[in-house]
Amino acid sequence: MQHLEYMTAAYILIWVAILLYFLSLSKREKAIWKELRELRAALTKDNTP
Amino acid sequence: MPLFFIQSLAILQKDLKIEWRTRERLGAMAFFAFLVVLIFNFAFEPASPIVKTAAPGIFWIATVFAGLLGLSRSFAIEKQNDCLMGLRLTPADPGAIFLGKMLGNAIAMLILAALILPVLVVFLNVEIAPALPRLILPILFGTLGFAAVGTLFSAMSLNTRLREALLPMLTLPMLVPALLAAIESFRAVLAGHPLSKIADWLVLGGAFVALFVAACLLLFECVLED
Amino acid sequence: MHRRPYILPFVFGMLALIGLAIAPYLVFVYAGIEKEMGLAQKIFYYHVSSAFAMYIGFSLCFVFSIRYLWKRDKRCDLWAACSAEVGLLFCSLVLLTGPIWAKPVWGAWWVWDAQLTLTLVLWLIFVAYFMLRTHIEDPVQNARFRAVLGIVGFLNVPFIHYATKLWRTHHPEVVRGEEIGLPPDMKTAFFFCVLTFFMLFFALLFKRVSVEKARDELESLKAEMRA
Amino acid sequence: MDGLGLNTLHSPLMITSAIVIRNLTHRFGHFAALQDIDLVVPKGQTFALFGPNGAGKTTLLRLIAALTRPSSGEIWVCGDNARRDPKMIRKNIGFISHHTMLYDDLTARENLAFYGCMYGLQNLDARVEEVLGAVGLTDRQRDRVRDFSRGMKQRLAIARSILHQPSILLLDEPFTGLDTAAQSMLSNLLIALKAEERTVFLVTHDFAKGLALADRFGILLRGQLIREASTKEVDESELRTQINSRL
Repeated sequence: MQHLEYMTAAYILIWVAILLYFLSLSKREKAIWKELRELRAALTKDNTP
Repeated sequence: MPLFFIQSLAILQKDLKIEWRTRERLGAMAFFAFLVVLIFNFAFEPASPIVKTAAPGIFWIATVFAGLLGLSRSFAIEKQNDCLMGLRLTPADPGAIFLGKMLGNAIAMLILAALILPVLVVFLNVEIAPALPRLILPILFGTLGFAAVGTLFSAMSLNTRLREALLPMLTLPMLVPALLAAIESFRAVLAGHPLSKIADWLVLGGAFVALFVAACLLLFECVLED
Repeated sequence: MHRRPYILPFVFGMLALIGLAIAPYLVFVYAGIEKEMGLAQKIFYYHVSSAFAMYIGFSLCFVFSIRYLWKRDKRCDLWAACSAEVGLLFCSLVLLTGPIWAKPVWGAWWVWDAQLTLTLVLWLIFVAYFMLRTHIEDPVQNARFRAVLGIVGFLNVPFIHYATKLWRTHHPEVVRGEEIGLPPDMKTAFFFCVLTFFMLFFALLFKRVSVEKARDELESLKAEMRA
Repeated sequence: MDGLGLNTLHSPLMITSAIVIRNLTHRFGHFAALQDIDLVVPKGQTFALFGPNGAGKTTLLRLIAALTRPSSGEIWVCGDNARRDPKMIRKNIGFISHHTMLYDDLTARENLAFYGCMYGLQNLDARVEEVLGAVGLTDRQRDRVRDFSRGMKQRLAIARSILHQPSILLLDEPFTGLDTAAQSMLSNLLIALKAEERTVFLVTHDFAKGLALADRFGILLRGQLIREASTKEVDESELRTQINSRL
């Protein structure tokens, strides 16, 4: 099994990088949606009374 | 002559006139280039053969970095008193403005190159005289390519924060093909090869100039508008 | 609310997940081990697939940039920036896996072969693209300048490619020609990986776009509240 | 839209109007600098636009000069659409702002000759001579602009703006920073332009000057045109109270 360490390193690197990117996107999206919901709620509260 | 060229020539003439009267840009550029060559000398052992093989690289590094210094000044003239707005208020084609500015920068670079060559001869002990006629084309393509890319990006970085830092960051990666062509053909010519030997590089350099001038003529409108 | 953007990322995401689940089997088990390079050769499947994804990203950026300058539609700019970002991710992966492949095969971490040099220059150009994004305040000017950079940068690709190739001919070229004559088992694995990365690219792109759209909506809502 | 006949170049509105603005909105990102502006300035009239700082006056002026593309809505200047024929509009427009737009290291004459060339003027020398005479700089024409006083620079800037005989003159706060000689010169110029049936669009916060010179006026507040009327209908103090009450 020649060069096993190089192969493992490369594959782990790729998977981790893509996973991290995806997770950071999800995190950002969640934060934005949360803020959007709060803002909308605040807006409707202002308008109703 | 079509109005387009009359207008670019008017801009070129104006830039040269201002440069001649103030002499601030070219002076700073030449001094900076001289310093670069000097510092490179200290980086190598005195009289080592490495210096000779590195000469083309040193020449272009000095030209390009001094050129970047001059480029940021090129549109600074237009920024004073908001002259750029005055230019944009005229019906002149943005491409004509680009061409005039680019030619002005190219001429400044050519003068700079002409000043660096003797410095190279004296400090690096490189024999340039016999290769001089064959050097014209590589230097011309290199400076024109640089001027085209540099003029585009110096107009862009005009309104940005970090102006001085952004200009090289935008320009240098874009310049890679032109610089490779310029350095490699310079090296081959110094080594005594005829122009036919470096035809590939010359074609590349020429095509690069053609592409960027054409692209900038079309795109400069988007850079100027606000 | 648009429905489509929420279905597309899901579909592509699922396809990418399925692909990513099957690909390791094809790469590690099904495809044989190359005699000279050993297991290091297996890096090639994902390395080259990443390169393909990178090119898709940068060409999409090119197309959307042209369309933006043509139509001045803010959405085109959004798509251009997002494709550039995902393209840059895959570009970084190519640059990271390149040395890991080069070290065991050629004995040096970095080889100045044409393809890798081109990728490095492209990486620099698109990093500058994002520098520009953060350093111009006027959003319309920002979009215009980035579009110009996206177009010019992409047009430059053939020149960089040709230049780096010419430059390398001075030295014995490190050919990757072996890739062309792949045995059938490796070919199957390779094409499957390319397809998977294609799906992965679009899944990430759609996700990225939906984030950006939500952010845009948030900004306009905030601006509305301020007014 | 069709009812107004805006789609045909030869409609009466287009022929008699210097500037037509319809449903104009301009945004910077998410911030609306101008909102739903509708405005018609007839040919030969002087129009004064008042408003506090940051109301969008300069933005409107830049949009009329086709320097900026509107986010939505349309602008026609002398029948040319700002989106489609910005070049045609630029030929018809002179612009004076508080920046002189002059090159300090060129002489007065060189500055004008350069701009004349950019406008593609015929008989350039004669025209430059004429304009220099009009602003009283003939004997200083070979001196560099750098050595000029502020007032002389402004006079040269005025010369630059009327060099190509524009049918519309746009002025952005023209009276600020002018010495009295240049101020009266500018006022005389505006009156002379009116006699020549040229249109003047004036942005200023100087109510007295604006009302004295203009036929009609508008008030721009937070990107909206809140009033547009003839100058005969108002006096200065009324305008002042109206703006202050809305702020």
